[in-house]
Amino acid sequence: MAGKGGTTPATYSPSPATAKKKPPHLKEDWLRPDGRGFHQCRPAFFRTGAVNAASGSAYAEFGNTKVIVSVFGPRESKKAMLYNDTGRLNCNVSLTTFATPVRGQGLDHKEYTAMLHKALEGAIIVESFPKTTVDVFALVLESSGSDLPVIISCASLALADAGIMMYDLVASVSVSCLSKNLVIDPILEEENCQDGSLMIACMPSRYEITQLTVTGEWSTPKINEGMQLCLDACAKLAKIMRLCLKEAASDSQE
Amino acid sequence: MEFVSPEGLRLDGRRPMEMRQIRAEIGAVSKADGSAVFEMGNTKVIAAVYGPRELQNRSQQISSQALVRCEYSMANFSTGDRMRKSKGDRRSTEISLVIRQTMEACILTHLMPRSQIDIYVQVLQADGGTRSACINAATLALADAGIPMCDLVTSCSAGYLNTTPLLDLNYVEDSAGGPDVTLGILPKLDKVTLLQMDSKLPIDILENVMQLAIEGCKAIAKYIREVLLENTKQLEYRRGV
Amino acid sequence: MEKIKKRMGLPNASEDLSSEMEVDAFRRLFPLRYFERHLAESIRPDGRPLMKARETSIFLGAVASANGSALVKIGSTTMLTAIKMEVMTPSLESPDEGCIAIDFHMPPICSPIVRPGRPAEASPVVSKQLSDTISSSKMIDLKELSLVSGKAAWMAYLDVYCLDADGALFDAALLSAVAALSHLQIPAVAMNDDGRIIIMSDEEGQKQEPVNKEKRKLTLKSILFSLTCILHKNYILVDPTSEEESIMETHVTIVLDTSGQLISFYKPGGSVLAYTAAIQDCVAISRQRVQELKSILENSAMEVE
Amino acid sequence: MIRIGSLEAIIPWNTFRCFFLNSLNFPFPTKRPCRSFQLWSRLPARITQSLLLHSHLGENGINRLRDTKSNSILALPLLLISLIICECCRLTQLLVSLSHEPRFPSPAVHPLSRLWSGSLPSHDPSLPRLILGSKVVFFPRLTLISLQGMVSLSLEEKHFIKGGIAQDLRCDGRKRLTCRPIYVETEVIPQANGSARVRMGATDVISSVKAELGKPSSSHPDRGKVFINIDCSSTAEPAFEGRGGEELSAELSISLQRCLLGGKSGAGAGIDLSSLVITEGKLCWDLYIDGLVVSSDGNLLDALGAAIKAALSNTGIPRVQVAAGASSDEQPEVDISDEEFLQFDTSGVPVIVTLTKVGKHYIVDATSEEESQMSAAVSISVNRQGHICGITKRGGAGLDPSIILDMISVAKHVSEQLMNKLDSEIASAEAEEES
Amino acid sequence: MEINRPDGRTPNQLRPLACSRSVLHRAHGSASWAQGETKVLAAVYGPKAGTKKNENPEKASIEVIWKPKTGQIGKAERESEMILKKTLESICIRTIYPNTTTSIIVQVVHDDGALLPCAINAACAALVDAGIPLKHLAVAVCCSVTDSGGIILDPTKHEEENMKAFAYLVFPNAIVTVLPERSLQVSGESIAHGIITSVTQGAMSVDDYLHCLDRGRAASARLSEFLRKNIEPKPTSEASKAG
Repeated sequence: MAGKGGTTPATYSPSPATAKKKPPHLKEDWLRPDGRGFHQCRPAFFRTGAVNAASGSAYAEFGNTKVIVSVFGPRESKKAMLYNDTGRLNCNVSLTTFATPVRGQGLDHKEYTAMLHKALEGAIIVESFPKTTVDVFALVLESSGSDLPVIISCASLALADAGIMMYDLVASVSVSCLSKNLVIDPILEEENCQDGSLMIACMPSRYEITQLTVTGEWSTPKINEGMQLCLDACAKLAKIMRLCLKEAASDSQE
Repeated sequence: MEFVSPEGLRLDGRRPMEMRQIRAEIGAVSKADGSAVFEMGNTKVIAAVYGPRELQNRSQQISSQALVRCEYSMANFSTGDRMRKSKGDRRSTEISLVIRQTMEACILTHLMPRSQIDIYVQVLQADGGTRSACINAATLALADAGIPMCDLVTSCSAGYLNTTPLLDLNYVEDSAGGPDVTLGILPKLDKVTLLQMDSKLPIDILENVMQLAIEGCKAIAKYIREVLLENTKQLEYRRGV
Repeated sequence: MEKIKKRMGLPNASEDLSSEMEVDAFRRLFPLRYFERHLAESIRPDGRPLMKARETSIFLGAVASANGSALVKIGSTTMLTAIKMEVMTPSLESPDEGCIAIDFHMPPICSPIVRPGRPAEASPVVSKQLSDTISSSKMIDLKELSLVSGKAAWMAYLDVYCLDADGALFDAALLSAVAALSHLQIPAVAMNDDGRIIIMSDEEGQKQEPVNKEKRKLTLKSILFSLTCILHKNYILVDPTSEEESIMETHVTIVLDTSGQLISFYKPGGSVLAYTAAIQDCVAISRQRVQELKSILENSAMEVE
Repeated sequence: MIRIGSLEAIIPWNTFRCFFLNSLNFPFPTKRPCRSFQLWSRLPARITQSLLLHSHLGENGINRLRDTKSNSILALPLLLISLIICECCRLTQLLVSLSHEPRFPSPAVHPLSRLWSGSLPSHDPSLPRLILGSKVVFFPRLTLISLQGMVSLSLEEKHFIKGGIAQDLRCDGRKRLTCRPIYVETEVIPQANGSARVRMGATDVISSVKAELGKPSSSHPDRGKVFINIDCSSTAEPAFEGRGGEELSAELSISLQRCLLGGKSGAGAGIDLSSLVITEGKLCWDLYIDGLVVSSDGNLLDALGAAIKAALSNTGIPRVQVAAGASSDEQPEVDISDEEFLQFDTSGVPVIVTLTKVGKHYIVDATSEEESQMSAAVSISVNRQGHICGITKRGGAGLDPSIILDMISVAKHVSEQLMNKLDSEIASAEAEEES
Repeated sequence: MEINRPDGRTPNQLRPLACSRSVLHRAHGSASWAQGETKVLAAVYGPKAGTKKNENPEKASIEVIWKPKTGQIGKAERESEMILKKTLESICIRTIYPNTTTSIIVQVVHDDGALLPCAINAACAALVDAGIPLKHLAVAVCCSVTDSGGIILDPTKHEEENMKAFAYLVFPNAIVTVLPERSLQVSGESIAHGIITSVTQGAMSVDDYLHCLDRGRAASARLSEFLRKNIEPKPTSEASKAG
């Protein structure tokens, strides 16, 4: 710590003077803050090979949500384990201190870590790297809604970049329920006032869901609608991811 | 503060030499090799014993005897004020050590070399005397697991407040800051295996207080024996013997 | 600078291809000798001359939500710095000074040797070096961070994240920290009735007078730039990669400011001793590098505008 | 060689095993004691030995192995171990003499073969024994936690579990969609505002609710706060020792938060958060819901969900009088009543149904053995209106979307039964407490 | 240029030095070193078998543990550990005992300026006491630059805080080196003129720094003399232990 030594004083980040407005979606004809349609995703940008030191890496940018994922391995397991003829997947998600609107501590995000692991483990062919570990480390540079789906998609791309055998790419999309409307790929503002959320991670080519979480109260038809919306978006997202991989491959050939 | 009324009654209505009601139950955790619940008044603990079994960590192996391990943890809701405690704070490490050493002294560890015995104690409610309750629960759980022991260790605490020796302190009496003697004995062998005291106490009074605690331990030993016998009878009955 | 050799061509491409595997094996088995063979030819394995730093780029404003930010790449070493301004009550000893908290992070993504849960050995060291260098150079006047004397002052949290670690971490970290400081935009704020500082929004800007009308940008008295060199035998290698750093262990880091003052001459041990001649050479190379970095920083600032 | 101490020094299987294997320095064939012996671990040594040798090496032991293929599945490892023991302690003689003692009912019909053929007598399936005539026969239950914290079963046992599920007859005699009986006890922690203990088979969890006065968050001044925190006691499984249980605890806490607390806006929460507010923006109740897993045998999430529901319906929150006239920026003075308590409306609290997919089928209320064989599990929380309040998926395997929709409809159906059963249990527990 | 120092020293004067060896009985080697009020205790354990994961197993590795006088170990301590480790590694003959680790524990007893140089001197003396094979000794000195451009040696904490800049310099001391004579001269400079470690803080001109080097070199000769006198083998029994 520079400046004056001793204890760091308690700080706060100054908030805007304007009073809280009512959540906009309660109005009849509200528009999304960034002007998208309800069923329109943010433009997705992917790039592989963001980190040279890693075996494989990818950078993803969805609006202001920015994520880097590095994959290391397959390499020797850190923990001394019993003999296992399958490999081990080790995940970690952390946030930068400036990722969130309120300055955080930059700690590991246990929940995301667990969810990322569950979303990926079904897609990776762990038999292809016996006795070793593949480490998937994600860093959220900026968080602005739908973080977890972006991390999952980006991680599967990084795994592909590292040449880890997978059944399929994992694409992930979430929808938020705002009163009566379903809104796909919500941004932070929308997530903060959502009534419910549904997140799907799936392998589009195999048409299999690897991870699914739902919060809030949903009726069955609504769940159907939400799932269909996500699955369609996942399929589109996977196409973009595939394209990114193809480009990277053709670049390296040249 | 007055802990003993002029009529000779304590805050919870007990007499100075009276113990709180004790209750024990064997087999609370069906998956463990041995387990028991022990209650002393409002203090309630569960103990589970796993083993003797293969060592988890080969480097800890002792070739001449069994390795005894103990972990003490408190549930978040066990105390009056809800507190979020991480496992392995100093107090629980110390109590774990005390329980481990006390139990190790009575287990015939040399009969089970190269193996390990785990004792886990979980405090569900704490109202003074958790140490004693944990040791008593662990004894029962070890017996339930069928671990050979030279005797049943029992433990009880006693204190000295308002110039009166008091048996089995509850939380209010315990936190009064007076002397608190926790004693563990092997009742049949008549040996002391654990003696802890905080605060200060004249040496001649210590003898009185200790004697009181010994009486308490013996009473608990009697009860534990009954519980075990009853349990064995039940098992034999179920076997149809 | 007689020692600065002219840039040589890439290693002879017509070399026998059948020995390619052997070269790779040689590199892994005898890394030091492999490097020395290159050094004798005044070239480094990545094709650079000894005195040439890697390509450097600065991108300002990489983090939209921060008050100031910069992304710096030196070769593949990548650093991301963001500054977030928060309000604090200044200490009694210095009622009209703000504070800067500098931290350097190495998240597990940056290098295979960093594992989650335990910080890399280098990160507290670089962190300390950064804050020492920036605070001792008096580059920033902490008084500029004061808002209301004794009541409120800025606390600038400057966090440097290493996204890709490939040597010369301190150089890249310092460059990104300095770039972020030059990019810093302090929001206009006012004090409300409760004594809390609030951000002025554009619509109601007239209602209250901002307490920091003039102080919207930090004046950097001098700008710091650094250069890390490796001393090996009589060679001086500029801007090492992580492979070079791990093989040759005598590192010298020189920090100079734009006025030519020496801010830091940092040589933590190492088997090669630094003699006056070598010191003077290193300082001279650093001077050149400072000019180079200065123009890169100016260009990137122009791009933003 | 065998030292049988006083009655306290009972020597059961585990200890017994250690003696012999150590005296011989013999590597034990499996990493864990075979489950059937576990049964007798509560018996005095004399009986243990006789039973052990008798039931598996007696008249039918070897025959069975030869006769029916199905039985050999379990008999083989047992036989092997028994033989090793006989070998090492030279109890062959004892074996012969004991095998003629008519202590054990004729094992002509081994309970297992009954199970296999699907003609299990109807009884409480959670109990580990069968009653045949006047004698008690132990049911070879599939217990045993492996030492590494994961159930490691032999290949045969895995087939047995999977085969049972495929044939709609699970190891403990249940059908695929039958839950274990659920026992609810309330008011177990007197210091808490509300508490409950729920047992389902060998799964045993305690939940407590404590209310503390707090300040509402600035983003939602009209709501109280609820914190859910689960702890896995190391008594439940040695693997939870130290920080070993943290991962599972965190996972359970998050899943429960997701299932019970609804979306970020507070819609769909099982607990009416606005009822916790005392003074808007100033004072509210913070509910701390703590769960403790005392003993674990699968399906922890459902059990914890039920325990929290029971604890909430048992919760009384003191009525609070706010002193009038407190100025706007100070904390208002409060008077907490000792007598008057507010009860919660818990009808909106959902129940959680976890459907565990083993092989091609999915089951409810899986035991830990069954969970070890799962490919994926979906926990669905359903409220009384039949609305979904949260879904969490565990396990790596991908599921077809149509299967998930199917699971949701099954979960709705099961949850109705579970909800009713739970309500009646809670009612009877509370009645018992009052009487 | 005359500079008045609060304690009446001349600019080139060091504070009184004190060094004692084998102060700890259980350690393999130990020393305490004091410069005026600043005092550091160093203990050496090892070499013991094995190196840490990230160390080169083909060389002996050195581990430094810095114990501050009060408070917790933070970034400053980590940095000191790293500088000390690298400095000591460069004076040890690390090829003699490959795949071993020597631990040096440095306990700060009192900090009154020039702490790091004092710690380096103490650690060096402790290494000699433990009989760890060294290429040469290292002596550390602190030079401070005053606002007027003058240079003072071995500042106290009070002086350190008021100075424009200061440099910690570590020089080799190889008078009785086993190396052949000609290697003592490197490109016309005596080996004792090369710096092992340099840590500076505050802005100064390059010339100031070079002046610091000169003054530091001169002072290092005095320090070396003192160090040598103190670590010279005492009676033979002591020598056999150290050797």
